[in-house]
This record gives sequence, structure tokens and C-alpha cells, in this order.
Amino acid sequence: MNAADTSFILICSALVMFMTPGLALFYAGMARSKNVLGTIMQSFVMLGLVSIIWAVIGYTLAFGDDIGGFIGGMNFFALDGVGMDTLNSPADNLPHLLFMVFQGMFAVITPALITGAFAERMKFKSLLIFSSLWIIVVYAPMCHWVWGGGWMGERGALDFAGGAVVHMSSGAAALAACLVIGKRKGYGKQSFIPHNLPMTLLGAGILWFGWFGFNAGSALAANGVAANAFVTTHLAAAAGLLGWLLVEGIHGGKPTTLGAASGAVAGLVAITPAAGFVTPMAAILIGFGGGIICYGGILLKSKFKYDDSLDVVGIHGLGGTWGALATGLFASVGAEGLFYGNPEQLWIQLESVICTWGYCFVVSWILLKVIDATVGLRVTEDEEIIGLDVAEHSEAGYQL
Amino acid sequence: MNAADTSFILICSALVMFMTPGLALFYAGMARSKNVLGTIMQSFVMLGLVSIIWAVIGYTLAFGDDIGGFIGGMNFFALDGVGMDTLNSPADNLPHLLFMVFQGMFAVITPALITGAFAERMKFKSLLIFSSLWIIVVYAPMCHWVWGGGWMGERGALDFAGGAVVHMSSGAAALAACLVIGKRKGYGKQSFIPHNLPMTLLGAGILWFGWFGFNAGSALAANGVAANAFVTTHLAAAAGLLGWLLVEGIHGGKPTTLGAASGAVAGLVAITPAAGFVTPMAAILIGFGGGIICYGGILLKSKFKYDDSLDVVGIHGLGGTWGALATGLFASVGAEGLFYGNPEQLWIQLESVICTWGYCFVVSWILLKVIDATVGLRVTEDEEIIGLDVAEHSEAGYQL
Amino acid sequence: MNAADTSFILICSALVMFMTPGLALFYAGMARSKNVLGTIMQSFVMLGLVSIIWAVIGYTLAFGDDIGGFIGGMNFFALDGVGMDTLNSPADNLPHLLFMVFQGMFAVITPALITGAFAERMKFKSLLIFSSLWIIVVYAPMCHWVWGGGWMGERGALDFAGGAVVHMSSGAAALAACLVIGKRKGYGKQSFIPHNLPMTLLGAGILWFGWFGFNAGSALAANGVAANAFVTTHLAAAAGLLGWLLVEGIHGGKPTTLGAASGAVAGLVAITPAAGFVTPMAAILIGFGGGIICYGGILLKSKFKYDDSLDVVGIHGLGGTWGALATGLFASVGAEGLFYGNPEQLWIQLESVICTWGYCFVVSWILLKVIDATVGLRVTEDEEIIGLDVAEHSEAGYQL
Amino acid sequence: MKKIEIIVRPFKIDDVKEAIADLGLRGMTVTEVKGFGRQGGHKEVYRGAEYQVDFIAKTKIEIVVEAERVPEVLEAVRNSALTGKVGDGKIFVTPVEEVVRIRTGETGPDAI
Amino acid sequence: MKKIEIIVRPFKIDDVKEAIADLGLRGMTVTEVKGFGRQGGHKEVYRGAEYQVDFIAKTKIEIVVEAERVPEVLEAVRNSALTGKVGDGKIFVTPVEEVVRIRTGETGPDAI
Amino acid sequence: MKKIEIIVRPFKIDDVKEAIADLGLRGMTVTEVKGFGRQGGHKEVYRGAEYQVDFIAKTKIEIVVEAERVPEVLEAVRNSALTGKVGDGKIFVTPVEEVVRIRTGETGPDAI
Ligand SMILES: Nc1ncnc2c1ncn2[C@@H]1O[C@H](COP(=O)(O)OP(=O)(O)O)[C@@H](O)[C@H]1O
Ligand SMILES: Nc1ncnc2c1ncn2[C@@H]1O[C@H](COP(=O)(O)OP(=O)(O)O)[C@@H](O)[C@H]1O
Ligand SMILES: Nc1ncnc2c1ncn2[C@@H]1O[C@H](COP(=O)(O)OP(=O)(O)O)[C@@H](O)[C@H]1O
Repeated sequence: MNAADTSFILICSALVMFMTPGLALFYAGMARSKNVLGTIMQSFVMLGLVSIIWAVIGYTLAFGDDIGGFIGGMNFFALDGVGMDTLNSPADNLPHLLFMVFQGMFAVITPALITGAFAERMKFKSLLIFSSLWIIVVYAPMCHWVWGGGWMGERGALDFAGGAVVHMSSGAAALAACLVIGKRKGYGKQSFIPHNLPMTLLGAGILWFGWFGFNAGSALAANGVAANAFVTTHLAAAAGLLGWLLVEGIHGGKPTTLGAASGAVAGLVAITPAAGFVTPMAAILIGFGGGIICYGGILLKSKFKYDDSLDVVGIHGLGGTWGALATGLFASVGAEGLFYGNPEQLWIQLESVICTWGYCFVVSWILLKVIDATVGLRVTEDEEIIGLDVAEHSEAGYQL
Repeated sequence: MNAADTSFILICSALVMFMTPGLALFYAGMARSKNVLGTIMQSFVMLGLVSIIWAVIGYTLAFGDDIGGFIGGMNFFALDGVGMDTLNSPADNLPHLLFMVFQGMFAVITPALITGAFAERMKFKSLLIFSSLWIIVVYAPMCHWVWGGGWMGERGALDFAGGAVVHMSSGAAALAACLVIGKRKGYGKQSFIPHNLPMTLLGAGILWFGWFGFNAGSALAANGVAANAFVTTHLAAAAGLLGWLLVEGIHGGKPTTLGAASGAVAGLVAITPAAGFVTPMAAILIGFGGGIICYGGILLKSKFKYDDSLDVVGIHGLGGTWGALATGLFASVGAEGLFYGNPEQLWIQLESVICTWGYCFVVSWILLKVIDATVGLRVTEDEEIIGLDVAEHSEAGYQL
Repeated sequence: MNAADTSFILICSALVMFMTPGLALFYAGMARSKNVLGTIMQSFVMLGLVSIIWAVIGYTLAFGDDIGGFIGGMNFFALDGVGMDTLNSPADNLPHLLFMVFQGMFAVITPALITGAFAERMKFKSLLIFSSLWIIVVYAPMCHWVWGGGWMGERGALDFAGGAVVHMSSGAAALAACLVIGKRKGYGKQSFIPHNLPMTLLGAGILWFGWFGFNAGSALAANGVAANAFVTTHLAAAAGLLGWLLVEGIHGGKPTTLGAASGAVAGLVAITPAAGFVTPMAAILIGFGGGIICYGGILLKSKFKYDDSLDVVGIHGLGGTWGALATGLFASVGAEGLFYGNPEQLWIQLESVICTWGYCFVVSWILLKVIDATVGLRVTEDEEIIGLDVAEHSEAGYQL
Repeated sequence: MKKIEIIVRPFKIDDVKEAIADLGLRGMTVTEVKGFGRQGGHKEVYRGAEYQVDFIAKTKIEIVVEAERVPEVLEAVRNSALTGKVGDGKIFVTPVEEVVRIRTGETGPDAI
Repeated sequence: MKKIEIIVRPFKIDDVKEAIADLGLRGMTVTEVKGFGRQGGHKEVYRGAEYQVDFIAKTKIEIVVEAERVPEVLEAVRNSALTGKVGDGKIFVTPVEEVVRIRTGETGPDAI
Repeated sequence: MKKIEIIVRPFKIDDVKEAIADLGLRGMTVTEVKGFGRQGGHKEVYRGAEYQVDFIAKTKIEIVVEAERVPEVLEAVRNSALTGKVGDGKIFVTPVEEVVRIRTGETGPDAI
């Protein structure tokens, strides 16, 4: 066991955990005032629900002994054999429990990301059912494929910190969710204006902060790779922020604060798969591209007329896709991409993109349809008007 | 000196420090709008007041040379002999100053926890007097008994990160405080509705985040014990969250956001004494129990008709007690509890519970009575109506 | 490369990054509601703008091969030769990229500090131009002089973590800015009351938390110096908080929450140059002095009738100056000040104070005058009345 | 001159505004209010303590018009604010004796 | 029909509501306001700068009732809102010429 | 007795308050409102979606005075609230039939 690496990953795990409350605020600030708590809750509850599911079954499905490249076996069921030492730990420098919990924090935030798509209208009960199942049948397999010894990683797909596992998977699920659940009442007619943008900016700040744990921590050691991933992460976020503001300006408007926050997140999403594989200068390009592409991504919803309330598809789906492909273009640290003489990597990345979107979209869609047909996905119209806070949680956000 | 451990505990100290502003927000969101600053201030000021008291006198009372098992000597007065190297450091892998400041962060948050009990009606001046004295006559001895070489630790009581020292002690003081200071004006007649629950949720997120420094940091090294404590902390919080929501549902209501936050904190409190001594699966049970027991705890106040404004007794008092006893049941890592063949541990734990409650309650009660009789504990009725923000601090929280 | 130190500085870099969103909230809470986003944006955008400028040109100007003691050469242009290993790293225990990004976080927050001086009236476009130029012609040289092998460091000036580089430089620029841009419309007649003090307190909490990365991290290693800097930082903040409250009380008022936050920041500013050079007890004096002096500092603006909206001159300018001189008085750890028999150090510190103020004030003043004459610094009167949020960003902060 | 005071559901405000603008009127003042009436409130629960909240968010619109325009405004408002469920709100008409436009000092019908 | 406009201390709102409900009236509209009057304001201080705040949080209640019920409402309101200290507030009675219930189109006394 | 209802720009509230206090009147009630009128609104943009915001923040001041004091109040208000640009606001005068001071039960002119 390496104490320095253990020290680093312990703190990184805490940082990644902190991203989920950060996301809760990031999202909730964009919701309307009557849904502020409902929106926070949809992320916050994942810290409870998914953490337990992960410890009991998710971890072993993702990192248990490989079964046919598709899923992990039951050998780590309920953390059996996952101990304080490095025994069986996929990272032999870290206590096995630490590796497990670091991975668990990724599992927590991923379904929380999806909730932005169906914000302000999803039944809380159905959310719990959906997320529980989704972790087991979508997230755990995806995680196994990429990092747990499964087929995607074996074929050489590069995903440093979760472009496919976290962002594309949640983006694809989000697209399925908007299509199945339908638009919010009044969408397109009434104004759906963020109720508290300072809250969203705070959330963005926390996300950026926590993302260092996410990406640099994915080096699983306190070394040069971690330092590089730290720098690429920071510069991509910075460039994403500037990229988004620039398009806003060119697109005839003013640079907005929400744009700065969104662009930073877009840059962070885009660099996630690439963080440890590219140089800082490439990271600037990737982040800048992320800011621009995700701005385009959010315009898609008006074009295709779905109500992806908080732009999960536009930012995580498209940003993750761009990042995965960009990794195939720019990889030069410990792997080579197209620009470094290895066109094949781009094809492998493309394949991983297609398979990730395909699998996650289809399975999420089925899950949602089944839940809709049985428990129902959506609150009633009256509940939607009164707001999730009172309707689903018997609470009000503010008494100012 | 171990650099890796030093690295870890430096950051953990920062994390624990961050809990106090987190607590300030957690509490202030539940107060009424006119007391938002007063409530924040009651926690925030501890960062100033207690930090200095700790450095000057508190640390030596807790960790100075043992005097009869009850209190530390004056050898570290004003940090004399507490230096940059490990000389005399209770943790011989850490710079002595670092051990001191890590412990100091625990001292800061403990009296801040108590303030929830008398929120919205305590005189600021009296709070300063009470907290200063309390650190010296309650906290420092308790800390010495358990961690500083005093009798409680010597008798074998297990308290990994402060079930007795931090949570039971503040819970007992809180009970004394509600009884001495009395109910808020209008309590039971007017609505006392949280004014800003998103703020409370943010606070809960910060607390959860910082608690990793608190519990995992209490291993005082970046090793397997820290990893285990990290995991048990996280899973107990998760289970506490779910436990509370479950009881809310069974109790005929809806799962609430405030319930999720409260349950997570309850789980964190409950696991605190146990974190390094139990397995992750036991932590799930302890946390789940914590969520349920603390929900019960908050109902006590309506039964016994005291006004524990922000439920310090219900959550920290009862949660800490449950955690201490649960340690006696579930301990299996580096110590054994009842379920691992050592019934005696449970008795030792019970003894520590009784002595902690007894000592802390009685001494706090005396302190409060004396202050009440001299300076007065409570603001005037008019001041209570106008709110602490204007009355005690000449400020207003919001101008929206 | 030292893994433990790398682990520590990776996390410290994240902590320092987090200070900028913290500062955004600290400032924005003091602004009026109609400028909340504009104020956040002025800090937040630095994370994008300055990060990129730093990587491309700022770092090499500050830490490239010394040219005449005044500026760094172009050898690290666009991070050329700044890699994952320690090659050429000014800190030979850390990956060069990590040293670069840690320094970059300081560069990000410094121009963000200045924005408090011209809050609520600066054109966004002009802010971007000013900050970009300022980083290149003020910050990078200052940084080079002190830490990059330049003349100020060579002459023996002590600046542990940025009293001159960060605080005096931004304070001097802030003074130039208030003088050039003029007062806010209605200043002195209408009430300019903070719109959201809980937000400011949250910001102060984040700043305090992040400051551990700033100061302890400036030891560039996880060792006793870092531990000492951590402790001095914490105690100075604590003492600053108490000092400010005390003066408020003596000055005939009540202790305020904003005072507690301001005092803590004042203490943190004051200890910044001294953190690694003084003992904890000296830190208490320095912090306490900081709280009192900065309280005096903010009264200057009414005396001299400039509108330093959020007191950058009073807190960062004066606090940094006091800290630099206090280092010359109290230094005793790895250097000696006046009180430890080395009066010369005080003269060196005084010289560094004068040169820092002089250089930064003059160059900032010229930059601002040029921008004012060309692009214009200030929004129109109508825009100022409607507020920066709508006028400059087409957004509104709140829809509660 | 008359003042027409209208209490409506908050999400109806845009519809009402448009209906009134369609009559060629360009002036109204809007206030967030809370209403107590036949429409039931809701329950809120905080840490096990139940509160009955009887006040419901409503929006008050005030329009000052010449007396002869009152009927058409009433008509337009009713149509645009109607959902048919309890809680749609009320319209009150009250007399106004004088109107001044601050900017110009105009009074009476010219001032609105 | 009359409109009774009542300015009271915010924490009195529940008492007043109950007193009115006891009269069998189930309808009122409530607005958060700030009042300036004989009751003194307070001082606020931000970083050494003092501000005198003269406006005090008050709650305005509007109730439209039939003219003959005015006296009993005045009585009930006064009793429930009284503390006897400066700042208890005022009651204003103004004429209402027409009332419409949006949901049904009913007018006059039927509409309230 | 008359009620004078004044809609002004928010930042004019202190000026108006002082102008009225100068007349020896110490009583008014203030409400934050949003106004729709000739003064144009503004555009807001959130993630590429544009919204036209027509409502502008205004402040409503209500003052109840004896009828004979109305002209001087109108005069004072106009002078203190005037900027000369569109959106300065309106003054409405309406009749008040009765006034009660809750604290004392005084009615009529004595109550204000
Ligand atoms: N007598 C009244 N005086 C003033 N406002 C009233 C009165 N009655 C009702 N209101 C307002 O009208 C709103 C709707 O009234 P309510 O009785 O709930 O439904 P409806 O208008 O469908 O009969 C209330 O919330 C309240 O704001
Ligand atoms: N002339 C007035 N016009 C409108 N509102 C008034 C007037 N006088 C008082 N008020 C309102 O009544 C409230 C209480 O008045 P105040 O003079 O403070 O006490 P009291 O009602 O006990 O005489 C004020 O805060 C204000 O809202
Ligand atoms: N007919 C009306 N009824 C009620 N309020 C009105 C009316 N016309 C204008 N107002 C109020 O007066 C404010 C100013 O009116 P506006 O037409 O913008 O400018 P001006 O007063 O200079 O003509 C509006 O924002 C609105 O609050």
C-alpha cells in the first residue's frame, strides 16, 4: 500500500462526493422556485440510495471477476473480500475499500446527472425505482466494460475518468427520459426562468472544485499523471468557459453568467475521458471545443422539440461524445490518437461512443417505459402546477 | 514524521474547519429569516473564539501531562513545546502543531453544535461567555478523558472520532440549555418554519464532505483504518438518509428534503464513535438505526415540551448515544463488541454514555444558571420579536 | 518527485481554485441584488481568462529564466518544457506542471480581488481587457520579483504566500481603480446595503477553507513548515475575527456578522506574507492587528471620499501591508525579524512595501486611464440604474 | 375613472396581460399576494411537525381605466383568467377620483 | 360592498385570520408591505457605515365584505391585532362598486 | 379622507418619503410591485432562450390623508419623484370612508 497515494485518493473521494450536493445546487438554481427542493432532492437522495446499492451489489457487478467481458461476478457481493488492505484491489497501491468508495462516488453522481432531464415533473417514488435499476443494469455494466476488465476497455477504448461511463451514459439516459416523460406543462408558452442563478454559480464552483478529485484522482496515484490530469482539467474548464461566452457574443447576445457556468461544466465534461492522455495545450482546444459544441447542443432541443429541462443531453451527452472522440484525436500521453499517428484509436473511440449511446439509450428507454406503465413516471397536472416541493415533499423552499 | 500522513491530516484539518461554516448554514436555513445572521454568527464566531482559547489553554488541558486521569497539565500552555516536529506529539507520525490544530477544529465545532438548542433567543454576549467557559470546563476534560490519556479511555471506552467528546457532550449541554433558557416566544402557537431549506441542504452537503476529515482523519494516518473509517462514514450517512425517509413515509407523510439532510447527519453522528472499529456492513446498520432513532429523538421535544429549536438533543445527543452503544455491539476492527464475543465492551460503552451525559449535563446546567443569574441568557421579548439580526447585530440578512 | 508532497499540493491547488468562487460569493453578497450576477461574474470569469493567459504566457514571465531581475524569459512559453516530471521545476519535489498550476491559482484570484473596488459599475468588456493586461504587466513581474528569482526576493524580502504579490498588488490596483472610475451613482445619498449576507458568510467560509491551501500549500511540501503555516493561518483568521468585533464594540456599535467575516479575511490577509516565518502566538498578534487595522482601513474611504465599493484597499491593501511589515517584526522561523534581533529585515520589508505599492499603483493607473480613454471603463448611467445583471449579462439573479 | 383590482392565479398573469393589451390598454401594476379563500391550502411538514398552510400564492393586478371601459376589461380578464376550478380569483371595481402622470403632470384620462 | 384594508404586525396575521374566519368570512388577500409611521425604525451598520431604516415590516390584509358587516369586522380585527404598543397599525374602509367571481361570473354579494 | 396611491421608481422612495415627511405627515405604507406601461422592458437570455420581460420593478406608496391635504401631497410627490423620463409613474387618488387606529381605536382624522 502506498500511503501518499492513499492520502491523495482519500481526499479525492471526498471531493467527488462533494460534487453531488454541488450538482444539486447547480440544477436547483435553474429550476423554478416551487421546485427547488424537489430538484435538490433528486440529486441528494442518490448519496443515500446509490451508495448503499453500490456497496451491496453495484461494486461487484462492475469490478467482480469478469464474466464474458460483459459483467462482474458476485465475488465482492456486499463487500465480501473488500478490505482495508490492498488484497484483490484493482489498484494495488490503495486499500481495496478505498478504491471501492472512490468508484462509488462516480456511481452516485451519474444518475443524479440524469435528473436534470426530467426536472420539475418526475414522481419521487419513480425516480427511486428508476435510479436503483439503472445503476444495476446500465451503470454497473458500463463501468465494467470500460474499467472493470470488460470488452470496451479490452478493445482499447480510452476513457480516463468517465466520458462514456458517466457523461455519455447519463446523456443517453437523459434523452430517453425526455422522450418518454414529455414536456413540462406550459413549456414553450410560459417563461421557465432560473429562480436563483447565484445558487447555480455556487454549484458550478463546487463542481469545478470536486472535478479535480474526479479527474486527477482517476490517476489513482499522486504522481505526474495526476498532475497532468489536474492541469488539463483546469485548462479545459477555463477554455470551455471562454468558448461558451464567445459563442454567446457571436450569436448576438451578451456573455451570461449562466453561460460561464455552463461553459465551464461543458469543458470539464469534454476533458473527462481525455484528462490523463492529452497535453495541457490540447486540453485548451478540447475544452474550448466543448464550450462551443455544448452551446450548440442546447439549441438542439428547440429544434427537435423535446424538453430536456436542464440540458443533460446537450452538455453531458454531447460534451462526453466530443471528449471521447477528441481523446482519439489528441491522445499523446501514454497513448496515441490520430494526430499522433494512430488513426485506429479514433475508430475505437467512435465504436465506444456508438455502443455507449446505443446501450444506455435503449435500456434506459425500456426501464422508463416499464415504470411509466406500472407506477407512472409523472406527477399529476395539479401537482406540477403546485410544484414538487409541496406536492412531493410537503415542504417549501423559502420563507424570506 | 510521516509526510504522507502529514499531507492527509493537513487536508483533514481543513475539512473539519469547513464543517463549522457548513453547520452555520445548516442551522441558519432552519431558523426564521429575521434570525438568519444571528444563527450563522453563533457558529461562525466559534472559529474565532474557540480557536484562540484552544491554542492558549484548551489544548494543554486536554493533551498536557495527565493529572489524575481527569485533566491535562499546563505543560503545553500557549503552545509551549508544541512545535513543527513530532516532539511530544501524541501522534508521533505528525508534526505536533498539526495534531494540535486538527484537535482544535473538533473543539471549534462542538460548542457550535450546541447553539442549535437555543437558536433565535440567546444573547450574543452570553453565548460568548458560555462557550468560553464550556470549552474549558466541559470540552477539555471530556477530550482528556477519552483521548488525552484520561480515565475513560483508560477504562477502554471506544470513541473513534467523538461520539462522546463531540456529540453526546453537545447534546447534553443542549438539553440543559433548552431547559434553562425556555421556549421561544410563540412556540407551539405560531409557525416556526425553516426560512431557507436550500441553505440547510448546502450545509448538510458541506457537513457530509467535511465529516470525512473528521472521521477518516481520526485514524491520524493515511492507511487502511482511514479507508475503512471513510467507507463506514459514507455508508452510515447514506443509510441514515434512507432510514429517516423511510420512517417519514411510514409515519404517514412524504419523504422530505429536510428529512434527507437530517437523516444523513444522524447517520454521520451515529457512526462517529464507531467509524474505525466496525465493518462497512455494520456501518449501514448503525447509520440506518441512527436515522430512525434520531427521528424518534426529535419527537421527544413535543412529548416533553421543551423547545430544542434545531434538534440538537434529538440528533447529536441521541445519535451519539446510539453510536456509542452500537460501537459496543458491532466493534470488530481492532476491538471487539458484544456481537463479536465481548459483552464487556458494551458495559464500558454504557458507562461512558452515562458519565458523559451526567457530567456534561450537570456542568452545562450550572454554567447556564450562573450566566442567567448574572448577565442574563436571553434577549428581551422585543428583541426576540424584531429578530437577532437587527437586535443583536444591527444587520439584516436579505435585501432581495 | 515526492509523492506525499505531490499529494498535498494537488489538493492545495484545488483548495486555492475554490477560493475564487468563494470570493465571488463573498463579494456578491455585499452588492445590491441587481448586481449579484455581475459581481459574481467579475470573479468567476478570471477562472477562465487568467488560467489560459497564465498557461500561455504568464507562467513563463514569472518563472522563466530570469532577465535582469525584472522578468522571466520565454523558455516556458505555452508550457513548453513544463512537464509531468520535476524537470526544471522550481520545486524539485513536485511535478513541474503541478507547481505551474498551483501558482496559476494565485494568479486567478488576484485580479478577482481587485474587482471589489469597482463593483456595480464596470463594463464587462473593459474588465476583461484590464485583467488580461494587468496579469501580464503587473502580476507576472511582481510574482517574478518575489518568487521567480527576481530582485525583491534576491534582496531578502520575505513573502511567504503573497502579501505583496497578491494582496498589496491588488490593493494598490484597487486604489487606482476607485480613483479612475469614480463613485457609484447615488453613493453617499442612497443606501448601499448588502443584499445577501448569508452569501457573504458562505463566501468567507470558503475563503478561510481555501486559504489553508494558499498558505500551508506555499510550503510546497507536507512538512513541519506547512503545519506551522496552517496553524498560523488559522489562528490569525481567528484573531482577526475577534479583533474586528472588538473594535466594532468599542466604536459604539454591535458586533456584526459582516464584521466577523471581514475580520477573518483581514486576519488571513495579514498572515499571508508571514505564515511560514512566525510562531502561532505571533500569528495571533498579527491577525488581531489585521482585524483592527483593516477596520480602520475601511473608514479611510469615507475620510478621503473615494468609493472602494467592497473595501479592497482597506482590507487587502492595508492588511497586506501590515502583514509584510509584521513579518519584518515577528519573523523567527527560518528567518529573523526586528524582535528577533534583525532590524534590517524590517527595512527590507518596508522597501518591498513601497516598491510594490508604487509599481502596482502606477501601472494599474496607466492601464485604467488608457482603457477609459479608448473603450471606456464604466457602464452608462441607465445601465448602472438597471443593474449589471440585466444591462451587461441579460440575466436576473433571482425569481423567488 | 375606476380601478379594477384583479386577484388571479400566478401562472395566469401573462394571459391576462395579453388580453388587456389586446384592448389597447398599456398600463397595469402587479403585486405578489397570498390569498385565503374557498380553495384549500396544503400541508407542510418539517421534522415531524405539521403545519397547515392556508395562504395560497396569488397575483394581484391593478388597472386604472376610464369608467366606460370597465365592462370590456371585466370580460377580457374573466376569459383569460378562467380555469373553472375553485381559486380562480375575484375582480373588484373601485372609484378613482383623480389620476396624475408624474412625468408630465397630466391628469384625468390623459394620464393613463 | 366595502373593502377593509388592514395594516398589522406580521406575527398577528394568524390571529386576525382566525378572528375573521370566526365571523364566517372565508376570503382575504394578504400582502407583505413596509410601513413608515410613529413606530421608530432601527439602525443597521455595515462595515462601519450606519443606516437608519425607517420602514418596518408590516402585513396588509384586504377583505371585501357587504357594507353591513363592516362594524363587526372592524371589531374583530381590532381585538385580534391589538398589542397596545405603537405600531399596531390602521384600518381603512373604502367603497367597492362591483365584485366578480372569475370562476362563475357571479357578481355582487354572491361573489364573495 | 383620501388615499393617495403612488407608483414610483424604486430608487425614488427615499426622496418621496422625505418630501412627505417635510409636510409633517408621518405615515405611509410601501409595497414592492411590478409595473407594465409605456416604459419598455428588457430582454433576458438563459442558455440561448430569449425572454422579453415587460414588467419593471416599481414601488407603490399608499398614504391616507385628510382630503384638504391632497393637493400639497400631490405637489410634493411629483417634485420628488420626477426624473422626466418615461416610467416615472402615476398617482391615483381614491376615497376612504373610515379610518381606525388599531392601538387606540381612534377613528377619522385622529387616527392618522
Ligand atoms: N372577500 C374577499 N376579500 C378579498 N379577497 C378575497 C375575498 N375572497 C376571496 N379573495 C381572494 O380571491 C382568491 C380566490 O378565492 P377562493 O374563494 O379561493 O376561490 P374562488 O374565487 O374560486 O371563489 C383568494 O385566494 C383571495 O386572494
Ligand atoms: N397615513 C397613513 N397612510 C398609510 N399608512 C399608514 C398611515 N399611517 C400609518 N400607516 C401604516 O400603519 C403602520 C402603523 O402606524 P404607526 O404610526 O407606526 O403606529 P400606530 O398605528 O400605532 O399609530 C405604519 O407602519 C404604516 O404602515
Ligand atoms: N392604467 C394603469 N393602471 C395601473 N397602473 C398603471 C397604469 N398605467 C401605468 N401604471 C403604472 O405606472 C407605471 C409607469 O407607467 P409608464 O406608462 O411606464 O410611464 P409613465 O408613467 O411615464 O407614463 C407602470 O409601470 C405601472 O406600474
